[in-house]
Amino acid sequence: MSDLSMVFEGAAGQGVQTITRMLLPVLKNCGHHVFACTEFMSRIRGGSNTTEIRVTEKPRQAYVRRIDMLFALSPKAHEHLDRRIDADTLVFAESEQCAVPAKGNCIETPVKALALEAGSPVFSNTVVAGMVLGLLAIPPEELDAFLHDRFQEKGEEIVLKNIAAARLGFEWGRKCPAAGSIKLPRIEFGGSAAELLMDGTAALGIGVVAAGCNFISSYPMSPSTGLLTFLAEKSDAFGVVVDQAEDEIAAINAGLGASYAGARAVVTTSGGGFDLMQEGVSLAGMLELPLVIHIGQRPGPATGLPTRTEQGDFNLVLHAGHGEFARVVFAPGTLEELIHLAQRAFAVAHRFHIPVFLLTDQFLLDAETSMEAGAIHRFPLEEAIVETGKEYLPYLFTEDGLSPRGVPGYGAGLVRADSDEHSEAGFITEDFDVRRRMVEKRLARLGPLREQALMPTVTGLIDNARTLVVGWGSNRGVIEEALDLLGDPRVAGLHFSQLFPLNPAVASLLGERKLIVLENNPTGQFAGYLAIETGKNIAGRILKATGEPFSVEEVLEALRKEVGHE
Amino acid sequence: MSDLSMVFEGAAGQGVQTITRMLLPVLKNCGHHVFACTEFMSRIRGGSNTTEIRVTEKPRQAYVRRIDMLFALSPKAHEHLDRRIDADTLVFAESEQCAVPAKGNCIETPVKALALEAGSPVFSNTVVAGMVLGLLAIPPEELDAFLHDRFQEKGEEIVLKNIAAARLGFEWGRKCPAAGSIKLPRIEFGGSAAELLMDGTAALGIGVVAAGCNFISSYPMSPSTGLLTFLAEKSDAFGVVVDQAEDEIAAINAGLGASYAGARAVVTTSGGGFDLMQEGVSLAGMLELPLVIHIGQRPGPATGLPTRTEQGDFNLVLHAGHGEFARVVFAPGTLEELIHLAQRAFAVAHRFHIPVFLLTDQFLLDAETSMEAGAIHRFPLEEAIVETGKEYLPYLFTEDGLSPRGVPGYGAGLVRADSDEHSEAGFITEDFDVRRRMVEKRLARLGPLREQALMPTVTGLIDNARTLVVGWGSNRGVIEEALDLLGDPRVAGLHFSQLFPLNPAVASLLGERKLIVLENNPTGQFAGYLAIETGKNIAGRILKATGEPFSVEEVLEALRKEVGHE
Amino acid sequence: MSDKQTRFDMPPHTDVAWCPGCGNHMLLTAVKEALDDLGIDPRQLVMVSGIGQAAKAPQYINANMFNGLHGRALPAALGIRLSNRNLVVVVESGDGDMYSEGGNHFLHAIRRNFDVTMIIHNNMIYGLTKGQASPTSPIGMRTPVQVKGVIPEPFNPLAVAIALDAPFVARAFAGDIAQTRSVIAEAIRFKGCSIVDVFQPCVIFNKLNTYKWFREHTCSLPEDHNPEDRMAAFALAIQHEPLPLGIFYRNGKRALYEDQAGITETPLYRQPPPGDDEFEKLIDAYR
Amino acid sequence: MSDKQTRFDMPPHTDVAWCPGCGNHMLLTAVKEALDDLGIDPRQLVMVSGIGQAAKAPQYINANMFNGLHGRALPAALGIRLSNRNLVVVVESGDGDMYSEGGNHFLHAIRRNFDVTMIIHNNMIYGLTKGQASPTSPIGMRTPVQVKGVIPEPFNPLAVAIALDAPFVARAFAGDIAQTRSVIAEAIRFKGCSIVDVFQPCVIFNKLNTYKWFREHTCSLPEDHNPEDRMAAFALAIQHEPLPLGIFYRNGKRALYEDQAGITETPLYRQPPPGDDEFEKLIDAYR
Ligand SMILES: Cc1ncc(C[n+]2csc(CCOP(=O)(O)OP(=O)(O)O)c2C)c(N)n1
Ligand SMILES: Cc1ncc(C[n+]2csc(CCOP(=O)(O)OP(=O)(O)O)c2C)c(N)n1
Ligand code: SF4
Ligand code: SF4
Ligand SMILES: [Mg+2]
Ligand SMILES: [Mg+2]
Repeated sequence: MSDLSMVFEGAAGQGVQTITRMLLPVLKNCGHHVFACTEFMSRIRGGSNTTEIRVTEKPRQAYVRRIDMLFALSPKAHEHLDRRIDADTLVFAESEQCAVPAKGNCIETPVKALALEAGSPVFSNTVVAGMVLGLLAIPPEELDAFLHDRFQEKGEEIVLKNIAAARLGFEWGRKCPAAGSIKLPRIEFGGSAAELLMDGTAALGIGVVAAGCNFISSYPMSPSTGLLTFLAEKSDAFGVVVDQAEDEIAAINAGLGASYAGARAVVTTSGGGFDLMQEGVSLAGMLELPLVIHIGQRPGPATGLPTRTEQGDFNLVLHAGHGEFARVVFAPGTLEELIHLAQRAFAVAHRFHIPVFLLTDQFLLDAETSMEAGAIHRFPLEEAIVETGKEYLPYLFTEDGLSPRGVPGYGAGLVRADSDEHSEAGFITEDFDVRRRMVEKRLARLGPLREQALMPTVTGLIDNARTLVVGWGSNRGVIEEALDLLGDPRVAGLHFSQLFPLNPAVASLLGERKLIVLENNPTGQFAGYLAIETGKNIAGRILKATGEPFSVEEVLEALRKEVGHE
Repeated sequence: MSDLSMVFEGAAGQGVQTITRMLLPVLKNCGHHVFACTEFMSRIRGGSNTTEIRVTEKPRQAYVRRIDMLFALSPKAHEHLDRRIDADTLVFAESEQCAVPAKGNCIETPVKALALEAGSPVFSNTVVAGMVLGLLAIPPEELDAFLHDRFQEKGEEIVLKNIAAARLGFEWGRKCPAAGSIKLPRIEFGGSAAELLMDGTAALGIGVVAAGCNFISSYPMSPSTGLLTFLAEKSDAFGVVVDQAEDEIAAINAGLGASYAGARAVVTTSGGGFDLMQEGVSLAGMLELPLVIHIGQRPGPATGLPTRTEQGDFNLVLHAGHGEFARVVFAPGTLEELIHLAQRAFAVAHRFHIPVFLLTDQFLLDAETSMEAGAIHRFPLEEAIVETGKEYLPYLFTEDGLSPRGVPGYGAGLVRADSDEHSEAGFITEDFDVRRRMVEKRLARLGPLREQALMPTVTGLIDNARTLVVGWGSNRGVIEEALDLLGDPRVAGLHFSQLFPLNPAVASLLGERKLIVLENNPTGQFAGYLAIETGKNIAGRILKATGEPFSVEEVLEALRKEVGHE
Repeated sequence: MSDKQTRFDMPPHTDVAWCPGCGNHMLLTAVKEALDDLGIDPRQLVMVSGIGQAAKAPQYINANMFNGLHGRALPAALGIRLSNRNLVVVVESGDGDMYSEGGNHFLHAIRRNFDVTMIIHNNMIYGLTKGQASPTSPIGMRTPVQVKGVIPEPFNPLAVAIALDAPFVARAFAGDIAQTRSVIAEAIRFKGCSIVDVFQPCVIFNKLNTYKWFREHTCSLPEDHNPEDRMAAFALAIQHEPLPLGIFYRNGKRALYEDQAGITETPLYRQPPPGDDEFEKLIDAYR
Repeated sequence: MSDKQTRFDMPPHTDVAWCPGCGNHMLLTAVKEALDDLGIDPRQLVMVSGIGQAAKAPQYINANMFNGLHGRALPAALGIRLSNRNLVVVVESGDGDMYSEGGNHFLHAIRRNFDVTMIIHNNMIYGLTKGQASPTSPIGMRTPVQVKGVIPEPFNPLAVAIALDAPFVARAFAGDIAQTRSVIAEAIRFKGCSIVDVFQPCVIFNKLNTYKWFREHTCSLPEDHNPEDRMAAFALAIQHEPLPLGIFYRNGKRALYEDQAGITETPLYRQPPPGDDEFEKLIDAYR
């Protein structure tokens, strides 16, 4: 087996995430590539949530529909996962806890009994983790350190009981007749590729901290709150000012006030909260203030499906805020890209004095993956603040439209920022000529922004390809894997992690190839934009809007259809 | 002379609008076509504002840069109007009040002296109106009725003094040596074309009232406040509930609450206020509630130029609100279209249960024009509310995606509206399949909306034309007039008053002609959209972003350049 | 939880997404019973809410529902009432929803004094988004965002409402269903803007303000409290320890917005559009 | 208007867009003189405002300026203060700006208690948009939108501020430059969130609340008023006739947000980014 998919199902509050939290480091430390993704309901208790863990031969960052091993821990498991269970799925479930699914290869699994044997039903998750280790023939000692760390607060007794629970699970797993049929993938040479393990939110947070971010004001909103929490946790260590705003309008205006005063500011939100920030985006454009805006996308309209995933906010950010001014939109596709593009977002925002968007989504933010430490880079910070002179003009006309950036209290000058159309000094004006020049000033930077725009990443051999599968944001992993499985040299992939502006070289890269755009929204927003910008025809769109991520299987199937492999 | 252009300049608060208010009905009643437009600063007193009155042989709805007669009443006139004064301009000014412009044909004009002669400087505006009548050889009695109506509140004495002031002005004008050089345009046969006289805001208001609108909640914002004021004034006569909201967010949510309860609701705002409404737009999409949203455009970003004009909000409304759902965007080009499209906006919103946008701008809303009463139509109202049965499902799946619309309190059923993804009954759901179908339901109506979309209006003979000048919204008048003056049969005009969705027949109407798009924004927003939707290439863009309307002269010049007449 | 059946009950087996033990369950019971006590017809009732755990309440009540945007229940309620004043409009939402995202509407709804009852599930926490501070969270409370503890002064909805001369201001504790039910019934009966802030334990995220804590830190209003005495009401509203429960303030003198604004009994959906003659008259003004 | 020269004066011939006779001119004088009295360095002062006639005030003061969005002065001021606590931050804006569009921020700025002075030009009208009702317009006032007269209860900023335990709450009348200047100086000197609501006649759109009206309907606070007495302050704040002027309430006990949030003296623009070693440590946690 080159690819093992395990799914852990449970009600909200049952803590099945602890199982994955136990298993992922163990698997990673054994030298495996691991990837996990999560889907959950908008409730705190009850319902049916799952986490999928993939152990793979090659690094993968995608969701598969197929389940090799399912631990079904809630009564709703069957109903929720029916579509994903097939005859090959090993279903571990306890008939007492959970209606055993009709399909699949069911194995009666005494989770509760063993937990009780260890002392209490609260040990259930640890029992399951032990079972998995037993089934996969991984030494149970690998778990001990984790159990120590996690439970030491609660006292030595609890730690020991957890260790005992894990051992009970392990023994059961080891002896389970199914054990023989589950094989872990081969470990890559050296077995140390996977040094780091983190989730998308942490990757984003690391990038933001690396960028020297020192201010966040935001209002909680799934799935974007993680960045606020991350920075709050790191606030002392990294000197980040953290303010929970009363609403999103306050958040972005506080961010802009901070930016005006010289902070490196970020705000985080999701589509609905971002709607409320749009006037602030327009203000950033007018005042020429750097600001990084993170949008964790989720399915709309309105409240929609608050805990699920979609890529529906591209058009929204592209045109957010009334009036015209320059902006940049990034959409990282992997956790590495999250770290890198968060840094780039700050660099671009501060070099060009503009709002810069980071588009992620629930799938990417909650995805957990192992990665090479060497693949993570820190980019040097550019400092762009000048000491003002007595005659400082915050909106000085210059050739490239960028005026030296002063901040209040630093230098002999005064810094005036005015949301009305303004003179070079920052005062309100109604002079038509100044107006015209200011409009041009605010747009002129799109020239260099285009030239410096990131090119898309190619998967496969583009020179031979007659078809290009185009994706953006969180779909990088699923496209790469599907193309790998498709193994058709006539088809290559192209992943955009910068969506706006596009590099002028993109058009020639696309050439005359057939373009298939894949995105997780109902109309193909980026496809439409790519067509205008490059003048190319989009031959096909692979779209989705159910709230679920694309699975490798469905993409493969869709590609087969598109390229006629059926 | 087939076209006379008079400009009245004065400081804010000086009341020069009274002059146009006196003259326009007089001119109209003489059988002339009149058009007036206004530009003013964002202040209540001081500065330099102007109104232009055009008396034209043919009906015209456009601004001309040329000034035949200028009454310069404030000290800032020269500075403000320098660009528009040429050797042919007759400048009427009083050296005591106003620095006499260097250029132009200056005529010392004793406004203050005559006003004092009539009793007080407050009669200045009446004196000027009288002067104009004298210069144009229109009997001064034509003014008397107006002066009666306007001043009767203040007593008979004031009325008589105003009449006297008008006579003094008239006498001066009649005797003025310049009088001979000013000729009024020929009056069309019958002389009664111009039955009505109103401004854009009134036209919009009339359309909204005609549409059966009975609810408005809005927050003041130039240039959109006029609709709120219009409906407030008519609230008793037409049973319109009027609520001044605490902010724009409240306004749109109140509008949606009202719509849910069965009202025919409108909200009015401008770009910045609309930014704040976007989450509400998304809610309208999700709840499938009809709502008409009027946006009086003004130059952004941020506060921008609050009292000036621009067409910068097309992209904004096209993508407003997170998530995807159907919408319609209208942009009336004349006062007649304002009346008709306001009605159509309500009809479409209520037929399809969607938000519908009416895009206007300061230029159009403040423009005043004479028009034929016969050209104004009232469209019948469709009623779409059903009495609910016991098993009423507000989001019932149907073939065309439209569910019968019930309202609370009417029928045996319950009406549940949920901003979360919901079941047919309106309850929160996370069922992926229901989600998919609901997304499709909300978008399906775009099919019929496209089929029913208004086709653009053609100016000239399109069959012979090799070039098409495309415009939208308030630029209809200026394009029509410029094409008329250009008089080139190879060039025709196309005016879109429905911007989204486009009728599928538009592409073939465009054919292979060279397309020049004219719009008052810095990047050509509609041009970009037209290109994607029709797959056509846009050969040229005539753009502007100074805060001023396009003038006939500059459009003519630009067209000459584009079609090689230079 | 009481087992009384009400006409506002949902079918059995309705999936309620709240956690077991949450104060919301009791508050829901109190609301349904209060509505039942008043003999309201479910078809004439609109339950309006924003987004949050509390805001799900209308999903579990057999009535019309407008479950709108986070923080925006009140403007929607206003639009509904002004369009049809025969409807009973009850807003039920959370402390974050009503006092943070919706703070501005809270002020201006009270200023208007239209007939609405606000029931605020005050659990002093953001439940649905997993435990950040709400405007009513106590100073010092630690959360994943407030890592050093909450800093701002808790929002005092009663004091602010009394400062705005809200005509009906009350507080209840969800743990006491009977009293909550009677306060809510009074509030709904009251013609005008009535506010009932209800202490509601969140058993998952708020480990400070538990059932026990509320029992220990609340008391009844003094027996002799005169709810028409605004100063006394204010003094009790700013009292910290213990926190009184009951009807703090009543002002029967404020005019009803609907009456002042000339809202008639005819719902807007029944209002005939202007006739052609009326339309002609409108146009005539521009001749 | 006084002719005192201050270091906050703009060059002569600066075009001031306010109407002749407007109360804004006097208030501007009072503000500049108060700033001058305090010996503040214009380069260390940021004047923050929203949009409106009042909100133009910073355009006429020789200092740094953040003239942001309508209603959003306070969050911007917060961002500025938290990024550089050496700056003196003064918010100057209108009654519509601060109490209507910005009402939510008014509540939550007070809750935080960061060091900011709010000067609200309360002309009881929307000036810049030509005369619609503001939240403080008196009941019954007719405007082009409020054709039947204003219905809602006027917003009482002082009572609400005191209900929120705002630590410095005052009212002044622009017609009295000397007193306004001294109250504003006190407010700026106060470390924390201070609110000065200033009655400001709009000579164009508000024909009710004229200079004369304000003179006839205001009085000084009672000599013996103790501003630390919250109940007394509240009683005076809800007093209608006459309307007292002066410092209603002071609460020196509230902690400063900046201190609680650990904001250091080093402005954020000077703060070095994390070193490579710190960055390594951050990553290490994920090994
Ligand atoms: C505009 C917007 N911002 C943020 C959110 C995310 N959100 C949903 S509920 C909620 C807060 C819930 O707190 P509360 O109102 O106290 O309700 P509770 O869950 O505690 O009952 C937030 C911030 C949202 N849905 N919409
Ligand atoms: C989001 C937004 N909504 C509305 C406006 C329009 N607007 C500008 S100033 C103003 C009100 C001004 O009133 P106030 O704050 O009292 O100031 P004043 O002019 O009376 O001094 C309004 C509604 C705006 N600029 N932005
Ligand atoms: S999270 Fe808290 S408020 Fe929400 S349902 Fe659970 S206990 Fe109740
Ligand atoms: S409109 Fe009123 S507030 Fe504005 S400047 Fe004129 S007098 Fe002052
Ligand atoms: Mg809460
Ligand atoms: Mg005001």
